[in-house]
Amino acid sequence: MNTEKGEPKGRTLASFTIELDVYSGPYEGLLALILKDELEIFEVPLRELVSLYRNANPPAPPGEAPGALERDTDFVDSATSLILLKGRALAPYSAEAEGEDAEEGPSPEDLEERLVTYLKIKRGAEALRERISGNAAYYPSVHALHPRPGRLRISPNRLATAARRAFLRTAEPGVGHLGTVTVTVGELVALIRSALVRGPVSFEDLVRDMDRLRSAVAFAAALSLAAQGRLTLTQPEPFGPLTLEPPK
Amino acid sequence: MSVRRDNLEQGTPDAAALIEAVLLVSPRPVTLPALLSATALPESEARAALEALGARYSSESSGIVLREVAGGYQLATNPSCEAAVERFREEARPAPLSGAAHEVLSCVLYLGPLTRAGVNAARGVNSDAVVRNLLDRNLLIEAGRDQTKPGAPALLDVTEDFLLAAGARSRDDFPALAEIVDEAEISRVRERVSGAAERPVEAPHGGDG
Amino acid sequence: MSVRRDNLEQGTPDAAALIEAVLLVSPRPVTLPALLSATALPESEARAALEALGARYSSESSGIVLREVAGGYQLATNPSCEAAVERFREEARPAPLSGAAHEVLSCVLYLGPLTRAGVNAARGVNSDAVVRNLLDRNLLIEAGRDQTKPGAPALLDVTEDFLLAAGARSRDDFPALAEIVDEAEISRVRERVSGAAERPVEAPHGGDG
Repeated sequence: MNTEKGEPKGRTLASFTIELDVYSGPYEGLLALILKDELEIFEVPLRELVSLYRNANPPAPPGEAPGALERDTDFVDSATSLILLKGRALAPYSAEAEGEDAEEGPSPEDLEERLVTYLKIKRGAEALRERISGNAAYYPSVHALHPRPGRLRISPNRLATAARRAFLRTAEPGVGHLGTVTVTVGELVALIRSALVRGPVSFEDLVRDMDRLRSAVAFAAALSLAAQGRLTLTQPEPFGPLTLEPPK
Repeated sequence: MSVRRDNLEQGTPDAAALIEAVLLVSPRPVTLPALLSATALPESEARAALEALGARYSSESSGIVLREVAGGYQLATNPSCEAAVERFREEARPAPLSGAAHEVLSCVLYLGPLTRAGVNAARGVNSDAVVRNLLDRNLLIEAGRDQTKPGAPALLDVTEDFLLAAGARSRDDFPALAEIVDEAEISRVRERVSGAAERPVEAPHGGDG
Repeated sequence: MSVRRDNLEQGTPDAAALIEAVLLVSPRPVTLPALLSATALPESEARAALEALGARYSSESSGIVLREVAGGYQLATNPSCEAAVERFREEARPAPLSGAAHEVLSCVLYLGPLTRAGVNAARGVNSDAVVRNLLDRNLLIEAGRDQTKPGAPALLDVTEDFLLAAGARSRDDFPALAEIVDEAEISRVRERVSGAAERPVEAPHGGDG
C-alpha cells in the first residue's frame, strides 16, 4: 500500500494500488486484467475494493487535497462499470451466452427447475428475515457463571487467523466526501422511463448534462430497471457505448 | 407468601426454583437432560415445573420470558422491553444480515447440508464471501464432507446459533417451503420460462475476443 | 401484580417488567438512577415496582432473588439452589467463541491494551456487543483508562482466564504479530487505531498539504 505519510493528497487514480486475495498491484492493472478476461469479475470483491480505496484516500478538508474530487469521481466511474460487468457476469442468463450459441444453454426444463428452486429459496429467505428480525430483541441472561478455569479452549492458531482477517479488512467507506446526495434512484428511474417512451437512448446522451454523482445514480437506476425486465441494456463491448432500449 | 416453604431455606427448594436458578446462570439454552442432571429432578417433575415457569415468565406479564429454543430452555428479556434494555446497554446492535445472507441460510436450511458449490448453484451467484461471513458469525458450520465429490468438499449446515437467532426449537420448526411459496407464483415462473423466447438482457458477444 | 397486562404485547410494558428486563442483562448491581434512566420511569413508580419485584423474587419462593446490594439492585440465584447451580457449572460446556470474538481478542492481544474505539478501528466493524460479551465472560477486562483521549475511555486488556484458555503463560507465548501479517499492514492498522480515537476533530495545522 502506498500510504506514505508524506503525500497522501493530490494523487491521481494511477497511484492507487490494491491488495486483494485475487490480485495485488496498481488498480489500473486490475481493470486491464478484467478487460482482457484474465481475471473473473466475480472474483473481485467490489465492496472491499471500495474500502481499500477509501482507506488509501481518506477524506480531506476542502482545499487541502487538490484533485481529490476528480480522483474520487474517476474511481466511482470505473467502479460503477465494474458493478455493471459483475452484474452481467452473475446474471443467470449471461453466463451461458458467453462463447456459446444462445440456443445451446440449459434445456428449458432445467432452467425452469432452477428458477423454481431459486424462487423457493428466495421466499424461504424472506420468511427467515422476518423470523430473525422478530427474534432479535430477546436478550439472554448475562448472569452466566464462568466455567471452571481451563474448560474453555482458545486455539492460538484461530487467533492468528482472526488477527490476519481483522487486520486485512478495512474500515467502512465514508461517503461524506460525496456531499449531500440530492438525487434518488427513484427519480432517475422516472427520468429514464420517460426518455424511453421515444425509443432507445444511449446512456451517454442520457447523462450528458448530469454531474458525476447523478450519472452514477442513473447507472444504478438503469441496472435496476434492466433487472426488472423493464428495459434492455446493450453494450457491444466492455466499457463501450451503452444503449437503453424499451422492453420488447 | 401464603404458603410456608421453610424447606427452601433449608436447602430443599422446589423444582421450579431449581430450574429458575440454573436458567439464570446460563446465557445459552439448557437442554432438558442438562437441566435434569443439574437439578437431580425426575423428568415428570421437571416438565411440570417448566410448564409452571412458562406461565410465570409469559410474554404477556413479564419482562423476562421463558423461551423454548434451539433444543433447550432459555430466560431472555421480553422484546416489548427492548427500548429500555438497549438504552441500558448503550451499544449498537450487530449489523443485520444482508439479503444474500438470508438466501444462503435459506439454501442450507431447506436444501442442506450443502457444499459451497451447491449453494452457488442454487443461488446462481458466487456466495463464498457470504458463506465466510456466516461461518464467522457462527450461523453456519462445516459439518462433515461430501465424499461423493472430488476433493470431498465441506458440507455446510445451520448451527444452534442460527436456531437461536430464528427463535426455532429445532430444524423442524420451520414451515415447509411448500407452505411459503405460492403455487400460483410457481406456475407463473414455469409459464414464463416455457414461453420465454427472448432473453431480458442482451449479453455481449465475447466469442471472438 | 394480578392486574391484566395486555398492554405488554403492544409494546408498553409495565414498570416491573421493564425493571426485570434491565436487571436480567446487567451482571452488576444497577443503581436506582441508572434504572430510572434506562426505563424512563418516574421514581415513585420504579420504587413501587421494585417492591413488587422484591416480593416476587423473594428468597422463600424463588430460585432467582432480587438483592439490594452495593448501592443497587441485582438478580442472583437463591443460595438454597447452590448445589444445582454448581453441578450445572461443572457440567456445562462453555459456549464456543464466534469468529468475531476471536478477532476482538486477537486485536487486544496484539495491539492492546486498546479502547473500544481502537478495537472498532482495528477490525473496521463495530464490535461493542462482542466486547461486552467478552467482558461478561471474563476474557477481557477494563484495565485502566487512556488519559490522552477525551473522556479517558477504558482500555481493554486480555485476562488471566484468556491466557489459561489459550494455554499460554504470557503474551509472549503467542506467535509474533510480524509472523502473521507483514509490516506494512501492521503499520497501516496501527495508524488506523491511533487515528480512530482522535476522531476527525480538526485537521492538523500546517500539515503536508
